[in-house]
Amino acid sequence: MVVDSQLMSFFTAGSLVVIGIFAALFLDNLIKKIIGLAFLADGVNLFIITMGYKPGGIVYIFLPDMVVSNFAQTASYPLPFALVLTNIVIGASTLAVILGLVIILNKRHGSLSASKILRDKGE
Amino acid sequence: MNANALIAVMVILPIASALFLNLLHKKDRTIKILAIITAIVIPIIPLLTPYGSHFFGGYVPLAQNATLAQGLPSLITGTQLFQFHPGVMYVFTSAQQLMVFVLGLITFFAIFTFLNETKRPSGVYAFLMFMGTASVSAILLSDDIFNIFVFFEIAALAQVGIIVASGIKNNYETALKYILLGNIAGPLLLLGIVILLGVTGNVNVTDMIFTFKQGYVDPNSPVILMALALIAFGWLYASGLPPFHTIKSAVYSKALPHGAALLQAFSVFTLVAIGIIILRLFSYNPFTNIAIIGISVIAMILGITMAIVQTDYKRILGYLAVGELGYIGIGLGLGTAFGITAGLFQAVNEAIITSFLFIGFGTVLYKTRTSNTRKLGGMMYVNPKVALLVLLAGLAMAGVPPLNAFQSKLMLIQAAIQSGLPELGIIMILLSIVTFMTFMKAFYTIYMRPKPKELEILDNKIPRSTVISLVALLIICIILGLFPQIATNSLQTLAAGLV
Amino acid sequence: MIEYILMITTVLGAIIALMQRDLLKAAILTGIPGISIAFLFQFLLAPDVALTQAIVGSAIVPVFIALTVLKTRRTEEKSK
Amino acid sequence: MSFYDIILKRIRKIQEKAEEEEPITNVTASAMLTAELTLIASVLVAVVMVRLIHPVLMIIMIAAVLIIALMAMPIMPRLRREQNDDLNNMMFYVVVALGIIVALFYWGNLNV
Repeated sequence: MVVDSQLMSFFTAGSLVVIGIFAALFLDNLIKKIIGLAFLADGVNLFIITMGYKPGGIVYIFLPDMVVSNFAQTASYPLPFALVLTNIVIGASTLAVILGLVIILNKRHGSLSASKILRDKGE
Repeated sequence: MNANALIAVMVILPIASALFLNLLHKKDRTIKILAIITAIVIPIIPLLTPYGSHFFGGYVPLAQNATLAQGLPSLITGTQLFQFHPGVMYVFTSAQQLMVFVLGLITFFAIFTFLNETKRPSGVYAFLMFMGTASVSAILLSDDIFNIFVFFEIAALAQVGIIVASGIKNNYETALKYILLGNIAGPLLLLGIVILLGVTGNVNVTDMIFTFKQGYVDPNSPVILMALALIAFGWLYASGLPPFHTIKSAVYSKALPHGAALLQAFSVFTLVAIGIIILRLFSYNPFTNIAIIGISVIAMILGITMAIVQTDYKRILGYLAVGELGYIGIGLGLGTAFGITAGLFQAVNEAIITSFLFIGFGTVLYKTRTSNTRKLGGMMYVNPKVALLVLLAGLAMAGVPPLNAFQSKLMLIQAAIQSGLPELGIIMILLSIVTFMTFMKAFYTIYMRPKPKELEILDNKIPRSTVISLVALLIICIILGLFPQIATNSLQTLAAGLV
Repeated sequence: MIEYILMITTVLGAIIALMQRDLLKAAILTGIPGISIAFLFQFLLAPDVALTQAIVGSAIVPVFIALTVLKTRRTEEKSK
Repeated sequence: MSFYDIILKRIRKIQEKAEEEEPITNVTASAMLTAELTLIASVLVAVVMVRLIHPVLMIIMIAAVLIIALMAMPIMPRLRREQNDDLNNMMFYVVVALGIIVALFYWGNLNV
C-alpha cells in the first residue's frame, strides 16, 4: 500500500471530529446536533484505538501456545482499548440523558429548533 | 504494602449511599436518616485518614512489591518499568485532607438545609448530590488522569441532574445547554489525555512527569502542546472560566439554593484539582502560567462586570462566583509557592463563602418564591437575623478584615507584588471593591428599600436548620480569618511541591 | 484494502446522515458510520472494543435517536 | 453638558434600542455605567503588564485601548448582548475559544 493505513485512520478520526463540531455549531436542529456530537465522540474513540494499533502486530490476547517475548514485541497496546470501552459506555449514557431532555423540551415548546427553544430568555 | 483503605472509602461511601438512596423512592423517613448519617460521616473520614496513597486492587509499583520484584530479569529492574504505577492511584496529603473535608462540610450543609426546607425529600436528589461529591472527591484525590476524566463526566451528569430536579422555570433548557457544551468539551479533554498517553505510554501523572524529566519524551514537541491546549480547554468547561462563564452562572441560577451552593463547590474544587495537574505536568513551559493568569484576569473582569448589570439575584451571585474563580486562577498562575498557597487558600475560602451566600439568599426565595430584584424589597423587617448573616457573608466575600477572604486576598496581593506583577494586585483590589458594591446593590434592593405592594411574603417560617447552617458557616469564616495558619499550613506542602 | 473502504464509508455515512431532511432517516443512517467504525476497530486489532461498538454504535445509538424522533417530530423545521 | 451626561445619554439610547420590554430605571443605567468604568479601568491596568515585553509597546497599547474605549463608549451593553444565553451563540464562542487556545499555546511556546 502506498498510504499508511494507520495515518489514514487518524485522518478519518480527525474528519469525524471536524464533522461533529461542524454539525454542533451550524446545524440548527437539535437531533442533528446530537448526531453530530455522537460522531465527535466516535472520532475520538477511533483516534484512541488507532493510537494503540501496531502495524503488522497481533491481538493483545495471550494464548497458551505463545512465546512471551514474541508476544510482548508484537501485541498492540491494550491500555487505550480499555479507555475506549469506558468512553463508549459514558457516551451512550450521556446520549440517553440528552435525548430525554429533548423529548421534554419538545413537549413544552413543540419544536426541535435550537434557535427557538434554546435562545436567550432575557433573564 | 501501604494501601490505605480509608482513602478509597472517601469516594466509595458517597457512591454506595447514593445508589442505596436511589432505591428508596417513597420512604421519606429512611431517606432522611440515611442521608443525614452519610452527610455527617463524609466530612469526618478525611480527618481520620492518615496521609499516604492508595493503590486500587493492590497494584503497587514493582519497586515497592518485594515478593514480585524478586528474581525479575534486569531488563525490568534496570529500567523505568520498575517504577511505574500499574493501577489507579489515589494520593492523600494534608492539602487533599483540607479540601475533601471542606467539600464534605458543604455537602453536609447542603443536605441538611435540603432535608428541612423540602416537605417530601426525594431520594433521587440526595443521590445526585452525593454522586457529585464522590466524583469531585475522586478528582481531588486521583493521580490517574483517565480516572479524572471518568469522574469529570459523572460530575457533569450529576450537575445536570441537580439542575433538572430544581423545578425552577426554564431549568430544562439550561440543563440541555450545559450538557451539549459538555459533550464538546468532554471528548476534547479525552483527546488531550490520550495524546499524553500515546506520547508517554502512561496515564499516571507521576509517571508522565518522570518520563518528561528523564528526557524519554521531548516536552516541547507540538503534539504535547496540543494535549496541553485540549486539557486546558476541558479545564475551562469544568470550572466555568470564560467562555463557559455564561452557562456556568446560568447553571447556578437554575438550581435550588442548596444545590447551587454545592455546584459552586464542585466548580471550585475541580478548578483546583485539574489546575494542579496542569501545573504539575506543564510547569516547565513558561507560557502555561501566563495563559492561566490571562484566563483568570478575563474571568474576573467579565464575571464581575456582568454581575453588576444583572437583575436576578441568583444570576448576580452566579456571575460573582465565576469572577471570584479568577482570584484562585491568579494564585495558581503566579507559579511561586506562596502564590499557589494563597490561591488554594482562596479556593477553600471561596467555596465556603459562596455556599454561605447561596444558602443565605435562598431564604429570600423560600419566603417569596421570586428571585427578581425588581419585585423584591423590605425583607429586612421580615427576618432581620438572616439579613445580618447575609450581610456578613457579603462582607466576607469582599474581604473585610476579621473574615477569611481578607487573609487569602491579602496573601494573593502580596504574592503578586513579590512576583513583580503589582498590576494584578491593583486589579484584584479594584474588583474586590466592585464585588462589594454589586453585593450591596443586591442587598439594598432586596432587604433595605421599602417593600413593593405586589410582593407577597409567604407565611412559612424559615427552618431553624438553615439558620444553624448559616451560623456554622459564619463561625468557620471567622475561625479561618483569625487563624489562617490552620489552612495555609496544610496547603503549603502541596504548593511547595509544585514549584 | 478493506480498511480504506471502511474509512470512506465512515466519513461519507456521517455526512449523508447529517444531510437528511427526514430525521428518522438521519437516525437510522447514523448506524452506518457506527458499524463501519466497529469493523475498523476489528481491523485495528481491538476485537473486544469492536464487539461493544457494534452493539452501541449500530444498534443502541440509532434506536435511541429514532425513538426520540418518533416521540417528537419527524421532519426538520425550516430555520427562521 | 458634562462628559458623564454624554455617557449616560448614550447608554440609555442603546438600552432603549436593545431591550424595549425592560423598563429603564436609574438603577440599571447607573449599573451599566459602573460596569463600563470597571471594565475600562481594569483593562487599562491589565494592559500595563505589557511592560514586561516592551515599555514602548505598553505606551502604544494603552493609548490604543484608551482611544478605542472612548470611541466605542458604551461597550457594556454590547458586551452584555454578546454574552447571552443563546445556545448557538455560546457554542460559537466555545469553538472560537478552542481555536484561540490551541493557537496561543503554539505561539506561546515559540515566543515566550
